[in-house]
Amino acid sequence: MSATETPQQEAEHGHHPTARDYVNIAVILGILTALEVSTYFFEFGPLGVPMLIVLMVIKFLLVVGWFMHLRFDTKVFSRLMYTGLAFALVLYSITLAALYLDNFSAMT
Amino acid sequence: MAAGAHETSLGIDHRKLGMWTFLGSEFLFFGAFLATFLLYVQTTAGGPGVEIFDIPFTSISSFVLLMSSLTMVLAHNAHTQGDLRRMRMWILATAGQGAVFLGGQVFEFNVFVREGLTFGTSPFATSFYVLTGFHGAHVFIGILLLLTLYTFSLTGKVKPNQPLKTEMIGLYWHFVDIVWVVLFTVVYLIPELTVLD
Amino acid sequence: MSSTTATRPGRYQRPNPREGFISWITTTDHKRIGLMYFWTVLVFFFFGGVQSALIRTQLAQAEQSVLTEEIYNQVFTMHGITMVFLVVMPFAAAFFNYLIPLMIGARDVAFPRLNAFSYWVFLFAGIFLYSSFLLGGAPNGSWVGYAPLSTDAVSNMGFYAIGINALGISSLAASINFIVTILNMRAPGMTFMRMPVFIWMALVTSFLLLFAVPIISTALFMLMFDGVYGGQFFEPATGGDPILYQHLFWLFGHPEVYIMILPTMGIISETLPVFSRKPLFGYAAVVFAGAAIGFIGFGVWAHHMFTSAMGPVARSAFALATMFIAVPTGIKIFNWVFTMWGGKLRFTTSMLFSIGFVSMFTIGGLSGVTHAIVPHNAQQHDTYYVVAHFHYVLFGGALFGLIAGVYFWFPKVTGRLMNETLGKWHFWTWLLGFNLTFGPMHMSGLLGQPRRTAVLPAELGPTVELYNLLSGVGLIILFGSALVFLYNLLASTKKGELAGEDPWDARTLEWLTTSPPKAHNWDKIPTVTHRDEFWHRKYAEDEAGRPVAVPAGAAEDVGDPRGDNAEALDEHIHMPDASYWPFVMVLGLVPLMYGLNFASAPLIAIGLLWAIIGMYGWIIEPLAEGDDDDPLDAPNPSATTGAVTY
Amino acid sequence: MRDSSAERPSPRRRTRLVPMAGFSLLALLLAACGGDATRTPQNALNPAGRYAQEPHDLITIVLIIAAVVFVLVHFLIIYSVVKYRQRKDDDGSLPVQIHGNTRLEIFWTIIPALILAGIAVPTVQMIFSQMDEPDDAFVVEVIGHRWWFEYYYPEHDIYTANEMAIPVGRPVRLQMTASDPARDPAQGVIHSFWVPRLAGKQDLIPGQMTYLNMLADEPGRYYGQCAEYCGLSHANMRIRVEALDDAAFDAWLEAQQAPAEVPADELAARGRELFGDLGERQACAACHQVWEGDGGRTPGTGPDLTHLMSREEFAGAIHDMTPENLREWLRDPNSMKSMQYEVNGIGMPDLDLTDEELDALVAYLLTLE
Repeated sequence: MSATETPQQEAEHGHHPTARDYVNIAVILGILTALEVSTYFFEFGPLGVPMLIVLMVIKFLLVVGWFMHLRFDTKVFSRLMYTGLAFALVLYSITLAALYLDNFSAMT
Repeated sequence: MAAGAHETSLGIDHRKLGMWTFLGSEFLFFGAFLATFLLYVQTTAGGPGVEIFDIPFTSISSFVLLMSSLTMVLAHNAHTQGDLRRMRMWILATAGQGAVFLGGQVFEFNVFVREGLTFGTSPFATSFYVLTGFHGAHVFIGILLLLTLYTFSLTGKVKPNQPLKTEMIGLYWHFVDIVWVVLFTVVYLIPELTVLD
Repeated sequence: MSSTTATRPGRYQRPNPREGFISWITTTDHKRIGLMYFWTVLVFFFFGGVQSALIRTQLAQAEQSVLTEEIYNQVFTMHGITMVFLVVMPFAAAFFNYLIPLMIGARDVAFPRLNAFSYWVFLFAGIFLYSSFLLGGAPNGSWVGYAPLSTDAVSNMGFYAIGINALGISSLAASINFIVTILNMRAPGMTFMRMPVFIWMALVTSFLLLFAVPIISTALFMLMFDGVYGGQFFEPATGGDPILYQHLFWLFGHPEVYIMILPTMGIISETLPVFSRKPLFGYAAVVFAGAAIGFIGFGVWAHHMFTSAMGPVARSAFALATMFIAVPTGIKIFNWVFTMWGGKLRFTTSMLFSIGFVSMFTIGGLSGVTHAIVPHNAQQHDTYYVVAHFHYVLFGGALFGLIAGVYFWFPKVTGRLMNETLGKWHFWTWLLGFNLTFGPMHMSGLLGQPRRTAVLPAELGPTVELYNLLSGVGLIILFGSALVFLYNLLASTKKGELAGEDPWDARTLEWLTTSPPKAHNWDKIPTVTHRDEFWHRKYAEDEAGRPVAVPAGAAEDVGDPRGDNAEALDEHIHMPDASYWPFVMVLGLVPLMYGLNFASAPLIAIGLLWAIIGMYGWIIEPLAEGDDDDPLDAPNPSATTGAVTY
Repeated sequence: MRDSSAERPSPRRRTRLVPMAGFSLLALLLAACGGDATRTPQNALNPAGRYAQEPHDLITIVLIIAAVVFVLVHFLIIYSVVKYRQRKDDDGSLPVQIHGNTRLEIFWTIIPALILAGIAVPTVQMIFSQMDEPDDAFVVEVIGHRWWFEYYYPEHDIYTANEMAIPVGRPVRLQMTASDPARDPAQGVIHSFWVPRLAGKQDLIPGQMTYLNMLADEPGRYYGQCAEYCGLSHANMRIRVEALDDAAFDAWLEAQQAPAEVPADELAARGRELFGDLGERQACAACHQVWEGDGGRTPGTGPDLTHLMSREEFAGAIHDMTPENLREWLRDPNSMKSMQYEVNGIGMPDLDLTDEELDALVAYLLTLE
């Protein structure tokens, strides 16, 4: 608990990316998007879905980490965001699992 | 909170902490609609299903929205350097790209409705429109915020030494963007691969 | 005091009235907002009580129909909605508002105008819900609003979907506000493990709201889209799954149970130590148990759906999770009991209600465990046994504790004590009436009486009539008891015995300032060096743990907020100004809500436009202490000493 | 953290007293409510077959444990209140400030967890055993309508309403779903089938199938009602289950399978005519089936009336099957039961029948034995 009691220093004055960094990230994002869209045009077989999910996660982390400064900001923000994200993932996964796999219709 | 920020218990500005708290809860909001969409992705009641999606078209508007995050962060970068002129330019670019995305969505909805996918056609249709519609509403609010920021930076309500205001709106904008990163993959691309085969 | 409007030039002046009607409309003072919550809750509590009286009258005899089915269904639906969303939740919000800043040594909450906004949304959403009685009938789909019944137009559940969603906005705004306040505005030295348990529980409750409200919001949106706009979310004809609604509702609904009970657990954890004259037994355990309850509380929702279309695997998994949430609850109960153990108990009314809470809540908790016995849950579910259970938790639990809090903090708020004789009458009649009303329901439920039925069938009559009669008698006693309480409140406010600043020999920070507190709470923000800071300023412990009084004045150096230079300090404290805008903005919500309910585009447009204009007014209006990011603009830089500046 | 163990009362002193108190309290409670089956036909505490008996046995154990915990906690509360009250001659000094005790915390974390784990094992076993499909089950389909239950016997092609006959001693497997007058799942809402003495309740979901096992050990009549709030007349949606021994059950099946006879009596014949044709007004036959042997039985939107007089109650099993009641029901159905025909198309419409028509229709209905 007391670990969240971060004093001010870390919060504002970490390493700050430059405009050039941002452009680089955007270029990577563009390439990843192109890769994603390519699944529509080319056949990737069973690799398609895992690849899309990995690409999505990477894009997510890039935007969150760099554009939203989560990499450089206080950990409190990361905790808030990832708590919400984790809650959403876990709760809705269980809900979908219960609806898909373990209701009466699924049993018959 | 320039003076105040350093006196808060966590050393963080209230508003930024509040914004992140809010964004944390937004995951639960979009998550529920997304889960609903996943549940109903094949429940088309005889109406159109995912084959109706125009992937190349949506890819372009998705790309535009993604790039608006770049201009947004550049606007913030300019504001931190006190350069309001460049900040305004990037803000307008961001709002413009948001508007392009939104226009694309309106166009897409119109096409779908003409092809027989109305709001009440099927659970698939309703969940699709509500999920992407709520995202569109978030984009719309984002554009309003950006234009407000633009105007206030002209009138002097937003000053060169207040980059936090741009940063806050940026956080919201990027959040809307990452939601679309997820939606684009889960709503459009993955069903296109799995459901259609 | 609040502050220097006159000295600042600007196009917009913020209002700054200190008394009269306008001062309440425009207030951003957390204490005034807390009081407004409190009195509004009493009004809604009265409505909810009248509804319960109607229900009891109807069921007093078998095959009786004082009310038609139509009216009865509206009445029990509104009773549930009222008690959950318009009484227990905002009752807790009243305490949060009034006490959080005082207990953590802050001058206000982090976002005072947002705080006012929360209250006004709550008020207008409540009025919106009740206006349904005049506009074609109140919602009659029960408070859980299961689809597809609730998507039927005759169920009037549009009011429910939209009204509760608005209340959700209020709760979400409040929860963000309180989270930021607690995380960010604690007095110097108040580390997490020095926070009062009440603050801890407020924090956990706020996080529960933060993550649960968006879920119910989606469920209610879906209900609204299906019911008013032809959506197909829960429409079986096109393949929609009604069970989805139940999942989403209870994903919120179960955390909601803890949202209602945790604030009370916090209150009890403050009152029991004070009146036992001992610190809380196992502070860390109570705090962690509270957090664990909040966390596990998210994982047990489907135990409300054991008779729904769930298979055996899901039933088993949720049964296990449900059982184990009893463990942290048990930890709390034992810690409260052992707080009294070895103390010197003073049986003030507040203490009586606190002990009553522990006792009644234990019953509710134990009957809760029996719900997890899934095979038998199929017998109990939707019977009066369940009604008995959750009234023991929410009435015997939450309300007992909240009333304990009223008696405890009344002198803080008014500077006067509540009448103890009347208080004891109140307690004993309340306890008797409560048990007489809800105790027999355990039996009538096990004997087979379902809830939400407008008629007590003849086949069931002879079996359960006696229990229903007892419940009716109990309710009459409760009504009398509530009158005693109301009279005591009103009379004591006017001419109660003067309390002084520390009538209970209390432990926490809020008693360090004047009663009632000044608008800015503290002349000088206290520095915290201990858990139970105030107590430690009065006493020290010797090596055996025996307390020794600290000589008067010895603690002054820690920073006494009641210093003689208060007048001088006053000038430099800048409190947030009052503002019309939260109220104005919420007025826009009214056409919006009706517009959504009646699918009227013009009303929706007016509402949205109004709200947006309100928002701009909110943004543009000048801040009391200058612009936040701009120290140059602040009229007096030295003023920011520990002050709220937003 | 100071150890307060020195002041704790020895737990051994209580152990024998507490369960005894718990047992006697509970025995009293249960004895008071089991009771006379005829007086309490809808009583979950008086199970009449394994699907109600097993949960009842399990909950009895759990309630005893709960009673023990209740007594323990309240013993502690009352003991503290009495022993540690501030006395009149108090010297004003403060008690020793005890902050907690880690061993105690661990103790009251682990013990309840163990007890709960102990309860969890039989609970999970029983969840599965109660839901498993029995081998030689007799299948009945249940369809929940607003606001009555319809029963279909697939093996025998029998439709009936409100009253259900089952064989004694043989598990009954209910296949359940919900629908509404127009047989349109779009109009369906969730109901719940509950006959407490035979089994716990199970919801009926429109558009989905759910299952419930029931067993009656003894012949007799078992009552129940819809237990999931389903709108206006939810309270008037009752269930009667008639458990018949083999001979009686076979006779019942045979009688129900027979087609309705065309009445010879003149008045009743006139009633039969009206049943099929009311001119401008909606005919009874538009919603209700009286099967006279042509083709298969197809359900109408309302209850099947082929053997109406074999049932003792009608309208969701809330009214006795008397000529007077039937006549009143036909004359002004809403006065007998709240329905939503005008707004929602649910229930029985008011057909504006003349006295003469009423007489004829009632006479006809009385012939449907």
